[in-house]
Amino acid sequence: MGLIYALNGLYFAAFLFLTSLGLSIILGVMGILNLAHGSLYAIGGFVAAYFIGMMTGSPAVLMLVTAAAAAMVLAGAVGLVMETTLLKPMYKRPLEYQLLITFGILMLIEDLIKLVFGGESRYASAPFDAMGSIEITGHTYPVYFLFVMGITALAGLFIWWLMAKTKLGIMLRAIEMDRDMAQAMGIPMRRLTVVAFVLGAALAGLGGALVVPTTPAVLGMGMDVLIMAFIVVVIGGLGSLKGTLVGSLLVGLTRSFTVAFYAELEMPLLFMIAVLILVVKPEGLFGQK
Amino acid sequence: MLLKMDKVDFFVKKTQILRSVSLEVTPGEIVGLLGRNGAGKSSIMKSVMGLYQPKNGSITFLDRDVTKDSTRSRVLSGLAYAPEDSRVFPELTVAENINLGVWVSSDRPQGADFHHEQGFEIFPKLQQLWDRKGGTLSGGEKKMVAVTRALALSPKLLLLDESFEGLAPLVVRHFMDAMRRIRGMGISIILAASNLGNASKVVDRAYVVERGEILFQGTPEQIMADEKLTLIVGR
Amino acid sequence: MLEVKDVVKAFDKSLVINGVSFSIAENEVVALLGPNGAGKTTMVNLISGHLQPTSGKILLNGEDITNASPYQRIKKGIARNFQITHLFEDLSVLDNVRTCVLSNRNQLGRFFKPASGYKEATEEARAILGIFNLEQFSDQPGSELSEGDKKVLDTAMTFALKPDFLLLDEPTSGVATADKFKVMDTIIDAIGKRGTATLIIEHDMDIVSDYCQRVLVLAEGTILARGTPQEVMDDPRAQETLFGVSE
Amino acid sequence: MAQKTNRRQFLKMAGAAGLGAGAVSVMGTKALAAKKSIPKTPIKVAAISFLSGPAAGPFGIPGDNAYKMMADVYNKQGGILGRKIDLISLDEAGGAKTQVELARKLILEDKVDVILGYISSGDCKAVLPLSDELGGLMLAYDCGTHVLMEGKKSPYKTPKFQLGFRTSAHLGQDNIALALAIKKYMPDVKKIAGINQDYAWGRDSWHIFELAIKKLLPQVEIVKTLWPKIFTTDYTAHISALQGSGAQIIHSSLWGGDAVTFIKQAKAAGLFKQAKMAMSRGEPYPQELGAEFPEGQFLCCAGAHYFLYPAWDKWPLNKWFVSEFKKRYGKYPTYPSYHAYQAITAYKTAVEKASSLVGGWPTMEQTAKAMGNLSFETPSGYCVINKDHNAREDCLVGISKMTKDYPFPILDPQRLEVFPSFQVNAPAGLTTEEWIAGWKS
Amino acid sequence: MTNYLFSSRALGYLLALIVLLLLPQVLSPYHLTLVETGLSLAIMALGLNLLLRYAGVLSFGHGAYFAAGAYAVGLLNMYFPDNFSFELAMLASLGVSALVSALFGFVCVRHTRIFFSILTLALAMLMFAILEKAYHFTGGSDGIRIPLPTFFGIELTGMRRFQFLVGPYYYIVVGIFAAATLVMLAVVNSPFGKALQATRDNEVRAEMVGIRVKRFRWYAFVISGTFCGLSGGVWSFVNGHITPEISGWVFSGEIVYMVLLGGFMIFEGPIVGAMLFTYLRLYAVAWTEYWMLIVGGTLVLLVLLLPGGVTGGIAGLAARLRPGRGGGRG
Repeated sequence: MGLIYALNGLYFAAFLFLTSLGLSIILGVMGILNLAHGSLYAIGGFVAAYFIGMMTGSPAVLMLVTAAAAAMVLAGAVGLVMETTLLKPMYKRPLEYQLLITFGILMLIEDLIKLVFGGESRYASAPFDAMGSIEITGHTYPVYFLFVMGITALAGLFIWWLMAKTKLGIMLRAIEMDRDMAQAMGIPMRRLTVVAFVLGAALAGLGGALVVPTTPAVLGMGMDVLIMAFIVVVIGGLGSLKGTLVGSLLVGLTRSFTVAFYAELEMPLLFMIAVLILVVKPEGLFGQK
Repeated sequence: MLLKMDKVDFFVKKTQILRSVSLEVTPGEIVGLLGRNGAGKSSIMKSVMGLYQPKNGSITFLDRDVTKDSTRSRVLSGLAYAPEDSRVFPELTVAENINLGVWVSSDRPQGADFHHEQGFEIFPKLQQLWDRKGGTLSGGEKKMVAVTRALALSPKLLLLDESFEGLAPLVVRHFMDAMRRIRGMGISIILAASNLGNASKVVDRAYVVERGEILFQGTPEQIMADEKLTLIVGR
Repeated sequence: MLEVKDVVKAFDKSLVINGVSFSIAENEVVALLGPNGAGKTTMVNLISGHLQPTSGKILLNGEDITNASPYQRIKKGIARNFQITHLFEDLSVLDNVRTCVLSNRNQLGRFFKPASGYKEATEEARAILGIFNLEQFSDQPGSELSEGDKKVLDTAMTFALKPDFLLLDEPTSGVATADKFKVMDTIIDAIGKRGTATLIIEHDMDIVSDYCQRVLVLAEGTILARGTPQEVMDDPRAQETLFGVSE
Repeated sequence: MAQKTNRRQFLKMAGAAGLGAGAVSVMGTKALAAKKSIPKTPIKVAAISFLSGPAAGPFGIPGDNAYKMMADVYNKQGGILGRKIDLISLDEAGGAKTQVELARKLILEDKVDVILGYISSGDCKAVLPLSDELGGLMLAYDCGTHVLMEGKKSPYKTPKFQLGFRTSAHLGQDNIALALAIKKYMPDVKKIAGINQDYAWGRDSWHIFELAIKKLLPQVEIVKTLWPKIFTTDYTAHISALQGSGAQIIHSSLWGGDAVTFIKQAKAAGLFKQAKMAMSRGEPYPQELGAEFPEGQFLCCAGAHYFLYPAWDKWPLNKWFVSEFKKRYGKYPTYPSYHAYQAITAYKTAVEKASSLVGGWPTMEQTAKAMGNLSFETPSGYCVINKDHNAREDCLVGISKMTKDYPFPILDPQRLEVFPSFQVNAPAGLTTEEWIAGWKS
Repeated sequence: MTNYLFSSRALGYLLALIVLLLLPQVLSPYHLTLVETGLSLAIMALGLNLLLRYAGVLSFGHGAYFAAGAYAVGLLNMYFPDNFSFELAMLASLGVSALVSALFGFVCVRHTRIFFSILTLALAMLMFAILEKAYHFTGGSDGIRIPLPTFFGIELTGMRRFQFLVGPYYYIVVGIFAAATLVMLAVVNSPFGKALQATRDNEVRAEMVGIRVKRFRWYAFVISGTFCGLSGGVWSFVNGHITPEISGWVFSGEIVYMVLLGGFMIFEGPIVGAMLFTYLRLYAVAWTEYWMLIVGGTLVLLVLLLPGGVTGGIAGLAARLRPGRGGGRG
């Protein structure tokens, strides 16, 4: 049973990591806490549910790949429009404007989703069902969860590779470390900022796409995820990828074992951890001041 | 004329930092910018780089008015800057720091033409440091990386802010050699320094800056001959 | 008034201040000179309490304040400014000074009566503005003054704390050359009226020789020379440190 | 063609129902009614449901759809006493704060004739007192809290609100009915666990269920109570905890996406190999999940609201309602749609009854009086509004079973348990808790 | 100064107060309740602005203190129904919110910028989690009903709640609002207020002139939180029912929205904002199910086009019409 609890914790951690990664990248590179991040995730969810619904009968992996690609493209596109039109004028503005405009965008996207997809919940569990379950130490475990963990690991590795090894990633990190010097070096700030934002938005979309086979896409689905992602990023450290990973694991495993042994504390404990870390180390476990 | 600054005024909010600053650099020159801390040397350099936007006056580079250009387009047209505090990216390796310059300059129409060997020639020690993280370097090593990183942008004019400060005498000599070698590559230099001492050995000409104004321009010998100026910039 | 006794300050293993002693008497204006990196800023921070000395003592009016916090030192009568002007830019010039006066009177924690209702403090603040020739700007926000006036206001604020000992870090930096004497005249006049002991960090020898009675030359953490401005200017060792080549 | 006949049949039937309701003294008041004139202006009916947020899909929109459908049908039929229904659909958004403000606006400024609304118990509790405060007629249509119309101690004064009603039964009956069904089908059950959302709805549901089951089956041990946060997307941790507890029955009041997500993940983890669900409002989810929905689970219908019950041959109104709804919206109606039907029809019936008594267009108070003791036909049978202004309904518990007729499990027609309303609802004046405590098991 | 009381601002206030007191003669009872809501929320907006405008830190979690005040009233009624008097309720909301904000504030004021905002937001979420989780104690998500209290021993049994709301309570709200506004005006102009602005303008200098920056910011936090608590207490009677949503981050964001809508650079801006927001939000919800497009769109346009808020825009316009004279100072 312990193994299963750990697996559950890992799965939740994977889900959190995937949904908070984009938030973390945007916070790191741009210094903006994007309250509309959850809405981008919701876009991903609705788009993926739509595509999976269209492809009934196709092989599970094909459905998922198409849905995830479509979700990433659309969430990325919305991110692109959002960044270039609404956020661009905000970088030089004080914090309150940055926070409030993303708050406004959050409301706009919520209603736009309703306009486009209607208010009904969208179910897209075909890939989840098709993958079935396997036995792990005598316990049944859904294959899809393992699949999500795998995809998350791949996505994490990809982002690590991108940030550590590629020209693009190294430039993004340079911006994150020292904005002024990056500008003085002639690094194309504008273009890279857009790229980072679109990347973050696409990751949110991917998170939404991978979640709809397990839970229906519903209006307002982004709000709760935003809070969870927010907790992870706060715990891990603003803008730190390593911190996001550690934060996800901490939250995921804590929750899994709390539910198993002292269920009443499930949510309060998470908030308490977050607040405690903020009090002791406000920049988060791996954040830089 | 490589660079021409004409009557540049710069303000932070309502405080005037630069007062009608004019200066010129011709190809192949090493020009000194001498003055105390806070005299306005860094502000002049940042104005040239487009990091500061002057209120009045113009900046011409390679006979083109660049006053309104972005920093990036100035970098691509041949300006590069190594700031006073080096500002080496702490989490990037030396190689990555320098490669940033190569990558940016590869966006120029003529592409990048800097090779790591050129850097090693100027600062042989870089070879040993190549895979170290920027944050782990000593002050002098950081300055080497900062200069090489700027060189990697394949500039025509290099702005070096306080490149000698805080260096041991031996290293200073090394840097002076490096500067002569850089000039040998056909790159002009503006060198900011808080005293004439070391700078006098490499600069062809110098401007004395005080309170955001250019007090004087001339050869190091002329400056040394003027008692009032030596009080400001040392001998 | 202020006495610094054998103060040593080490960061990690490097000694930045290495056994410095001096004292400044009432009504005295002393300049602290030294090349970049000589330890001037460290010295200032040690006196203002932002750093604690590794060893040695600092006395104010005979009282040992070595372990006092910056806040306690302010309350005991040490005031300082910074090389870069630090004003309350959005407050009026009057409020800039009045806040300092009220702070000195321990009236800042009062919530209800408007600051303008504190008549004595307001009159005192106006008087200080008068001394510093700033009264015509009373109602303008601090941000709208010229650089010279900002420097003067900066000093006026320090002055409003009625310090026994005043630390002025480059009171004319950033001021146009043409205005520097005017600014210094105002400041030194005002100080003279109260007779405060003053330490000025300065590099402009014009100012040092015109306004300071004594000079301390700091180099590599020790006092290299001391005396009147003229004596120091004539001291070859001081000359070399201050104007010479560092190689 | 077939649909048309259905509607015609229905219209006849609905007319008959109206007559039946007003039959008390139709003859006597007819002359009076003719004298008083009825205004020709439309009736303003505000329908408030969640149209945004996670409750919109499972409740708000099915409810709102039924409102729209019924307003349309009644209007084609000539409206209520000849007045057309002008339906205003509004979003139950912004929490109790906004809903209080909105209700004030609707009653005082827009002067609507009636408010039909509210899914959230918090909103009902906040808004319903406004009915008497402001003098507006309010029909709570879906919110489940059992304390809405009850006092703190028995006996309490009825009705709590003169102008406030609830036209569907509260969560007490769902959970009591579930307990009764469990007693019937699994009398030897030993271990029961609960998974309910960590807010008032989940807490109240479990509270009543626990009271009832302990009374009915004293040997039962509660082995685990889990309180996941509302709108959780990952139940793996909870499912493992339930598996570890050895529970045979798992009580749950999960709804909407949460219910679907939980069932789906629990099935994949093999939870149903060892335990059965007892879902207090599980009726909509087989349709949402399709063939994936496990068989053999206890599902309660928030009353007797089920698209196959009462059987179509015996109760044509259900057949008509289901077909009409399916035709318009492509889905079978779920219990929120039935609840909406009850609200709008309760209003129509009460107005007609009052009018038949007093003539002309009845005042709000007269309508309320008429509604205070009203029985009317619904697609689910008879709905009775008691003197405590709370509706009483029979309650249906079924067991899911796959058949060849539908692409999702239906409630096994052989094992439909319908508990009459007196068996699952506390009588007016008695709190649900005290009522259960007084059972002789 | 002696002319302080007779300044044009004082005249304006007197005029505004007279208008408020005469409103029941011209406005329908319904609009009166909305004005009442707006006025009670304005107290909170003023409180938030003490931190935003005068201390220079942005709280994205002030719903927590509003909720503290409202729940103090609610719990008082729940556990001491026999002593449920208005004066006790107000004291409770002031006391509890002061206590909570003192506790939370102590942690928050050690930080500035985004860290401050994030910490306040996280603490508001904690408050929300507690209120909802402590179902047995607070009624959880269903909230608590707030009945009519007694007033200094006067029972209101004969009065319908609504009569009371648009009758005597309206004047009570106006009175409390006016008092709160004057107190806040006094605070921002007091030596403390000036010192607070000094810490905002230049923290380093403020320390150098003997201002204890963190302690003063903490005082400001407590004052601000207590204003929110008072606002929550007053509002709880207007609304008649309280739920934990008022401590959530969305409501906290709406408070910031109000302040920016009205304009945070001008002292009276938040009051205007609270009033406008109350109307905007309600009429959007009442007009369309796509109300979020309206409320969110307004916010986006506001941030992009009118960063000074409504009062800032008017002041800017006025300044343009009268060249040579600056706009009002906060």
